Amino acid sequence: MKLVYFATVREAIGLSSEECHVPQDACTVGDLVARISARSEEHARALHDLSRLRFALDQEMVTGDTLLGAAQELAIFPPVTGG
Amino acid sequence: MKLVYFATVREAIGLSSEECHVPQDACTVGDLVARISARSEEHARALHDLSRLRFALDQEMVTGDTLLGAAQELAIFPPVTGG
Amino acid sequence: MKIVRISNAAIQPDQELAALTGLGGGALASFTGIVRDDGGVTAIELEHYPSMTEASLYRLIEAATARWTLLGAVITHRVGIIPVGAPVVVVGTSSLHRAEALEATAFLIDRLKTEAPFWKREHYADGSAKWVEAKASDEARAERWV
Amino acid sequence: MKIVRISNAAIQPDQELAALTGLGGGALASFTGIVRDDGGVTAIELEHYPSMTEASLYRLIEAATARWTLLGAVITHRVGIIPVGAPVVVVGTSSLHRAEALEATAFLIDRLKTEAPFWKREHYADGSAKWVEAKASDEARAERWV
Repeated sequence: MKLVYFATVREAIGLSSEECHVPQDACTVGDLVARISARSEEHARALHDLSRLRFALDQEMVTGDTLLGAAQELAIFPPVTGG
Repeated sequence: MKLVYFATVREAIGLSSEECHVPQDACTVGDLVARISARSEEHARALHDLSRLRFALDQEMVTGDTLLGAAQELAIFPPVTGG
Repeated sequence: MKIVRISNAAIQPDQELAALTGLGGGALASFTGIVRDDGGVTAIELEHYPSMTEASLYRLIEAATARWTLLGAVITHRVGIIPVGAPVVVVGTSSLHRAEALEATAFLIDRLKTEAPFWKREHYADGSAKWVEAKASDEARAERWV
Repeated sequence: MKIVRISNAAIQPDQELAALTGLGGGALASFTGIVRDDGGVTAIELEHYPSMTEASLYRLIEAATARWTLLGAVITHRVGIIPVGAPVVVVGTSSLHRAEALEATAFLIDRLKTEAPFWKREHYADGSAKWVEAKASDEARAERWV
């Protein structure tokens, strides 16, 4: 699965995107995010507070308890501030 | 006092404006309108239904029970339909 | 910045609203009313009360600025014969944040419809014309702001 | 008529809204968001999620047209570096009567603020920059439409 990061999440992790193997036991977006946090100190810092993160699965906004299913891309970012 | 008429009222009376002496016993806009209706059949037809008329006294919207005071101009017209 | 304009000539909404830019606002809202081809209407004719009209629109802007913090407000109303598809009225407001401009714009056009001294007559292709009746729905919308 | 556009270049509100005229509507409402000189901000920078952005704005227009009878809707959002005083976003709608256009325009900008994948960073004269935090007031306004 492709992971894409935006804004403060992208800056904290230091990457715009990276690939990730989805482990068998990661069923939901929240599960996967917990696994990704273990990748580095930067990941841990960027992803430690789920309440300040928002997610999009295959370009649709979802919540942390959404099932990953066969999705190809998970985006992780702070609350949006456009307009 | 100057009387000015607009839209359907102007058309029914056949005049844009006319002069009028304010009688002693006409205290309110409604009193004066009742007196003006007596001027002709056209006036009577144009002014018979007070509920379908609106008034402005010296260019301020007022209701029929407003005192005439020292006003110089009474406008009589149907409900507005601009915009 | 409070601007009221009555025009016999065609109005260009963007020109009327140009004065609202550059005031430092973060939000600009506007409403444009356009003549509709409503059941064969070819044009409408707007009569108004010249000595009262501008003051009446200005009072609406005063009421809006008393209610919301606005950096500017514009009302331009066309009068005379106006063909189908042409703008009749343009209302615009500018504010720091969007809530004020959006609400004040709705307020101004709603109140203009029931308080400003304009009367509309529809002209048809066969040469006939008919005065437009005031609508209860306009009264109801204006009442929301009382 | 549903138009969504993301632009790296300066946007002209009247050009973005031009498509809404000539649809037969009697009402055209619009909102323009402009970069404010807020405590020494010289420019803002808009990041977005390219593969999601247009679809997300299009979905907002779909939601608006499901709720109100609209003849057309336009959303144009600028991205990249945007100087103070320049438009960031333009939202416009056209409808037969004014209530629909006024409400749909407020709906679109309120929901865009909390749902569309844009992130804003403020740049200051001293070269520093700061990400803008999402506001609770924006959440509250978006909730009104649920």
